[in-house]
Amino acid sequence: MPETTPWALALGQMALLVALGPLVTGLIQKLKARLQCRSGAGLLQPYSDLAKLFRKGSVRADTATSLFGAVPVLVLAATLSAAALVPVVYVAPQGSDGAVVPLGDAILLLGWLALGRFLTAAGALDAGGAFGGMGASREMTVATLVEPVLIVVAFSVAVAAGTTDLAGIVAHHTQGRHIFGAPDLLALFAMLVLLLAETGRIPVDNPDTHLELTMLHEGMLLEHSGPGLGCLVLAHHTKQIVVIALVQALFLPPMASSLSPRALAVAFLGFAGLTVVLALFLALIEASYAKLRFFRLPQFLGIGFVSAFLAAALRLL
Amino acid sequence: MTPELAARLIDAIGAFLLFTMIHILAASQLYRAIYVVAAQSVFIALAGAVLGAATDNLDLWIIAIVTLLVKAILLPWLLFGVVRRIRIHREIVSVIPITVTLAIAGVIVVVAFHLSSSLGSVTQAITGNALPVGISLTLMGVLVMMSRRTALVQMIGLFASENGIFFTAMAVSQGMPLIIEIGVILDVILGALVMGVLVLRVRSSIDSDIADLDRLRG
Amino acid sequence: MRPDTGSSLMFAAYAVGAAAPIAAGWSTGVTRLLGHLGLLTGAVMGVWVAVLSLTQPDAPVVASGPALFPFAALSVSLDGLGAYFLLVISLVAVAAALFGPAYLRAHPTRSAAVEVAGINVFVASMALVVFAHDALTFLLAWEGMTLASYALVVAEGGEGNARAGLVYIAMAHAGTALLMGVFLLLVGRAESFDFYLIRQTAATLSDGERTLLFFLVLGGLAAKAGVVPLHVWLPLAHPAAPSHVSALMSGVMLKVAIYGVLRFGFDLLAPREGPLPPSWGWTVLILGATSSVLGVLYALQQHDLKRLLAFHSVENVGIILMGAGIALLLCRRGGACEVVAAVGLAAALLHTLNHAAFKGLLFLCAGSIQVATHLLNLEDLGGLGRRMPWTAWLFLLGAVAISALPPLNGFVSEWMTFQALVLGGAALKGAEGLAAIIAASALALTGGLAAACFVKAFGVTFLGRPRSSHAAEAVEVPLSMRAGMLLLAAVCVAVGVLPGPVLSLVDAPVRCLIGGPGLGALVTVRGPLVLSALGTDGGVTAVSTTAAAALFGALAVGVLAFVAWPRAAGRRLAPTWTCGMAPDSRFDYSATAFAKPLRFIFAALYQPKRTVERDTGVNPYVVRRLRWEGDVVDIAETQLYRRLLDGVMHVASAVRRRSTGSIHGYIGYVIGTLLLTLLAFGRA
Amino acid sequence: MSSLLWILPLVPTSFGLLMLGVRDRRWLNALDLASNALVATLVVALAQHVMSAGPLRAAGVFAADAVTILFLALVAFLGLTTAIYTVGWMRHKVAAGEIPERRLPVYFALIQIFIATMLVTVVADNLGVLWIAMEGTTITSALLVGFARDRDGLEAAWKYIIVTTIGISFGLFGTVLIYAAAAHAQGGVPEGAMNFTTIVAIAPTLDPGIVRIGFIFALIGYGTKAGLAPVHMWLPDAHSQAPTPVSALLSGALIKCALFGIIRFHTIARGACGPAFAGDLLLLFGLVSVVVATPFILTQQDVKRLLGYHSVEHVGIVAFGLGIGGPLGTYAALLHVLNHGVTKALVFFVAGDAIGRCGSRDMRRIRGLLRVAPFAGTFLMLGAFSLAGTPPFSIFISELLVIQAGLAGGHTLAVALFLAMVVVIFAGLIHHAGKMAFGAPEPSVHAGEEPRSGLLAMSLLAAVMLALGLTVPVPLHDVLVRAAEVTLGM
Repeated sequence: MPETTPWALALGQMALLVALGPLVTGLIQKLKARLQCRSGAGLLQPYSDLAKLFRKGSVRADTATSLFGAVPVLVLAATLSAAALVPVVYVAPQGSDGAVVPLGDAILLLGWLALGRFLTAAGALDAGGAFGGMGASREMTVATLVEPVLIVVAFSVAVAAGTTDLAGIVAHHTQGRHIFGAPDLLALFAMLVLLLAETGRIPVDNPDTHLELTMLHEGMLLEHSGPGLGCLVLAHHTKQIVVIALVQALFLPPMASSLSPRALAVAFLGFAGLTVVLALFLALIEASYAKLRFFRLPQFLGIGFVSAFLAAALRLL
Repeated sequence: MTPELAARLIDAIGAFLLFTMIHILAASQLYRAIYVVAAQSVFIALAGAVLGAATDNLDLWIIAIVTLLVKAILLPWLLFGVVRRIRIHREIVSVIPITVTLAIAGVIVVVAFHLSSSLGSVTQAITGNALPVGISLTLMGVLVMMSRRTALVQMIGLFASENGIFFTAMAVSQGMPLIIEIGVILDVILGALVMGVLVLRVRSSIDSDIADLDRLRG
Repeated sequence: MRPDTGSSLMFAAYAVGAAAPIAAGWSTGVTRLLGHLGLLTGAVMGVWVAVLSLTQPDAPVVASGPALFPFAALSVSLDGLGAYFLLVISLVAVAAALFGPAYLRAHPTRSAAVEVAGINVFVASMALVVFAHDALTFLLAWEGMTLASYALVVAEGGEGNARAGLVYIAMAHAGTALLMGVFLLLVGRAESFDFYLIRQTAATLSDGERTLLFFLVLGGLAAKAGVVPLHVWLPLAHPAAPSHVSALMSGVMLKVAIYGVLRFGFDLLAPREGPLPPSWGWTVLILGATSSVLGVLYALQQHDLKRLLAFHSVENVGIILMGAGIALLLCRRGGACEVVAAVGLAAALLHTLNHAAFKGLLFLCAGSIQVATHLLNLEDLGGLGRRMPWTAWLFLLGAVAISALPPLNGFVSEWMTFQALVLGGAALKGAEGLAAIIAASALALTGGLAAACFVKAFGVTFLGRPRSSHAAEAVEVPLSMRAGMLLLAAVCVAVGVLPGPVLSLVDAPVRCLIGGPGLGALVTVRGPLVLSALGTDGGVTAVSTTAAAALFGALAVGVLAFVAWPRAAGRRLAPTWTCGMAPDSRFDYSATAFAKPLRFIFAALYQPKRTVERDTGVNPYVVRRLRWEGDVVDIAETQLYRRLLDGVMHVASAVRRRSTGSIHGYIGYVIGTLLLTLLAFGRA
Repeated sequence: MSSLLWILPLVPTSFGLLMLGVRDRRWLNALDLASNALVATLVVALAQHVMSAGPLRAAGVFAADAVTILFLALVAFLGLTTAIYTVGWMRHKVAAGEIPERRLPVYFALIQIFIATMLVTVVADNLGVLWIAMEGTTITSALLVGFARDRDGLEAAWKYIIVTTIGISFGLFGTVLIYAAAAHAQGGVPEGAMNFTTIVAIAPTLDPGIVRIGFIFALIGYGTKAGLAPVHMWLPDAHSQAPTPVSALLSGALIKCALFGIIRFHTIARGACGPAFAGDLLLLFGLVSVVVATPFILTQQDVKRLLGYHSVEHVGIVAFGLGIGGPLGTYAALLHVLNHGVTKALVFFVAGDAIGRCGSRDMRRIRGLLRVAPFAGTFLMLGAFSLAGTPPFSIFISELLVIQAGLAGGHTLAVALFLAMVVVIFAGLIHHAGKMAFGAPEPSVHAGEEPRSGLLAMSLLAAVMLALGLTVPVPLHDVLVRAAEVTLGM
């Protein structure tokens, strides 16, 4: 395999993530069901849901503007662009000038996710109901508390690696110059707290419920239907696996050293294994905790901020 | 008339003027205050005459006579005219108690002498301690204006203060050039006339003393 | 065409515009047209001159004006920094000139003459400030700028505007007094008003003196830039002016103050060699961080669209100052710090241009809403998206840009500011590094809050059901107004997708201020595609916004094709489900409700007060009418200004009460003064 | 040419006496304009002569050097503009019955004599003549201040005449002391000892002790007349009760003549006791005036009293400039005399109009001037901004120079306090002016037409104000430089 252009690499890894997205959700639902001593839906249930949604017709609110139709498309596009940035299995070796198209910057990735969230919230307000407004308002509030923590975590790692480019960070890890010390542990802990918030899992938001007052992310999708809803759900799954991949990239990236199929397979297995571990973590939290009251969230996310702050402090002092 | 004799005479007149000024400060009757001012003017005319004799230059004699005519006779006549026309009661009401006024007068004299003691070299040229006397006379005249309520007494205080300046001019530099001296006296008369007109106008329209009006403030 | 002939043409055009009312014989229509035509040509000339002198730095504009005053020759010159800010000023002025006539026809102020003359003089004096090469021109232009904008703020008459105008001009004048004091101290030393000589004498100042002067100047400039403790006038003055003037004031006038900070910080007061005193960088950084966070927090709770945008100007000025602060901190320290300083300064300059573009765009949108509905309170608007599609999409574009979301220009400058803060933190190490990271988290918090605020502003205004009859009958604004908005929107997209060319423009001011290789060698701009900054120890931090945007576009088209493919089941329109009740505008989430969670979380800062009146009638459980009234307190205003004002007025009235009207008092003062002076000064 | 100095004061006096016989208002206005126009042409001729052929002396009584030219120009210009303004103003007052026809001749005569005495003050070389003329101004202006014959007018007139006469008598005492010092220095034969030019020539030989006390008396004396704090208290009363043209002349011209007296004694004191003594005193009084004026300006309700206190502040600025001294400081102070005179007259005219229109002096009831009288409103805002010292108006330039001189002279603390006070006063003034100009007028206020003559006077003043703000023309610059040299006794 000659020098593959970075575009192919990015798109390939994006396709991989999109494909695995719904599977991870199915896995988490299955694990949660097992923990609650029930059999739960099949692993592939999310795929069939998506297929059903993409076939169905759609109902649009009479007050909605043309934005309502555009939101699902833009949100999915944004999330897919974010997916293209995360190195999953292979990273082109650093410093090779050639036709390196630097795509994978952490801040850009967070930017795309923020754009997705912005447009979903705007779309929710478009339908003109109380639930969309409440969902949008609460989602943006949580986002406001999450973003600074994400930045501090990313930067505490970036300061060690000397660059915020994900490929650079991964190369820093794989070339062994990085010893997994205390700052990384604290940063990882903060990242796990953020993982719960970003993917809308139990302590922050309840993904399975349709009870208006408790749902954040779901509240925004209420008015969408048919292919539009399908796009948004797919975007949610992709975002979940993108954040999981980000966690791995920042702390213990299972990267392949060369493009040979064998190395790629080994890397993929590493990625799959870590993903299962994280899924188990999420399922455990979901099964054992109840949803926090909305105004208790600042304290919960405060824990994340303090540990991220300590990570940065240990790194620098 | 030898210069030393003239100097001693001027000092005596200065002391007398100080005495009359304190008398005005403590005066409680309006008529008596006017008589005292007239007396002051007479003494200043006398000082002029003495200086004229000592340096025998004609201007000083003319000034003495003009002062006598205007300040000793014309001004008191004008003041009496105003007093009769505006029927104010005779005795003088004071804004700040007389003891305080006298204390301030004392302070003024002390400051005047303290100041002129620093002049050292120049005092011999100026006859005796005419300068401190002049300063205290002027300031005490203004003190009269500050401490008495009725407008008329303020006019009296003003004339007393101007007497003090005239005395200083005489004592310090044998009087100012003639035209200036005449011009100053002319201005004093005009000032007195205008003040008189103002006092009469207020008395006729609002029937309260002009010096009591204090609505304009802040 | 050489830049100096261009610039004289520019000022001539503004003069023609300003003189329009006289020439047009007071007929409103002609005055407006001629005036705005003058403004337009002037602004276009300004852009041309700026680009020209930025791209060919070897043809600097140097001219000395007529010797108006025997003691000071007025001299003018345009270096890299000046040219860049001239570009920013002229760009927004072009948009304002396009937007102006139609807006004023629909929303007239009291006299057309004041509108036209005012805006021309305003833009001309701002341009003159960046041209000034001596203290007197700088001060004259600076105060002229304030006066012209005051005239425009109070042009619409009415009590509210007069008070806003007063607060604005009083604080602006206090700032100018500080500036004048420092300038004249330097002029006193240099015995000449010329910047060149001032630069020489400033170089010989001791560090303590230099820092004192810098803090005095910073105080004066911060008052004009709307930095937090001194920002009180900004939300009062900007909304009071006509919208296209607010765009100029918010987008551009604050930047002239930033120009002042850069000119003094890097150029006039800088020592001949060796690093700048660290206290400068830290103060500017901390001021920037607090301004950005507090600015956006207060913006969140505003429900008047223009006040909201005004508070956002405070936030964005804060972001610019953060970039400038890091640059001040690290410049002239050699090695890695040099790289980071260049990136930080470039970030500040780029954000100046970006903010001018998207803030101008948002204010123009607010202007068109004002024209269409004569309303600006978010609680009365709603559902304008269907009735004013152009304005809606343009406002959305502006909102995405201001929230620093890719692929637009806000993201590019915020990304560079993040780079500067992180790499600066890495280079500084220790507690200082940590402080830089904290500043970065403050920037992120600001970004998050800005996104929340603009979802609220956009959603409540344009989406859902109209909340008032005016909003229901709104009609799209004429094309000329939209042209102004489209121009600025185009700038936002262009800078967002193709930052290369603009960064080459930013290179001239960076090299003019920091010297050294400038931006070229550091930010490898390979054609329009790639934008990257060298990491501190070799790692390449690169992001290609162009590539990202291209990918995003391609994916969007793909997904659109997939979704829009005609399905068998087709599409249906139906009213929103509101649990069975007849849906009307009261169901929609109002702006106050949207901001409620954040008001709850940041209650310590807001100290919210609310009063609720329940009209229950007979049955206490059936609420017939509910009246809610809430208010958020701007701490800076209440604690700082209210107290200061009341103190001064209290002392003043105490002194005034003491003066008696009696003549005896007057005479007493005369004697007392005489005696005291004699005692004090009488003896040798 | 030296006879010109004699003719100059005689013209207005003779016109004044002539006016006593004239009954018709229009004729009186015509004579008033003619007299002032003549005085203006004479001043221009005198100026050309002095600038080309150096100072002019006439019979030991009068003399004209560069400083005189400056003040003459100001008095003549203000006299002319006031005459123009009086045409419209008097027509309005007579129509409204506030001034009976029969008292017009007295009014116009008094105005002419008032201007004559001011001209003599400025042209006087002999300090005695200076004093006599100054006393003359006090007497004539006292009658003018009390012209309205209402209770407040008379109270203001009484306070004015008493306090200023006390001040002037101290001035006389100072003159006497300096004359004595001069006489002794010349060995007892005082032939020209009263003349300023001779005294300045022999200044270094004078005994510093006497001159020091004499200067203090003269400074407090003429300072009371000029309105330096803390002896300024009569000024707001007198300027607020006087008829508008008289207020303009008082604030614009008379205060400046008193400052002229202070400048004369300042030059003598510099010669005799060195620059430090006189400079520090003036600096102190200047600063005190600015500081004392601030609270009164902030909490003022009466528009004319506000302008009165503002005059106190600006006199303080001139004294501050003189106190800083040096060529630049003196240049700035003299320029400020000109600038303030012009601007203050303009604002008084506008205030007069506003009071006439809104029927009350209280600023809370004067509102919506821009709507009721657009021209007057614009002039009010222009004047207010100019008074507050913003470019492109003239006062900004002179304040800038004062500050520059102050900082160059090392008085940084004094300048800092000065700047702070100027900014506070700026806010106060714009607040008052803004409230008057904007907002809705009271229902009773009618939007009557604005008298053309008033607008002509105001636009003349505004034009000069703006012109001096943008540039200092070369001829004026030469006069100022030479005047500064004369003041510094170089």
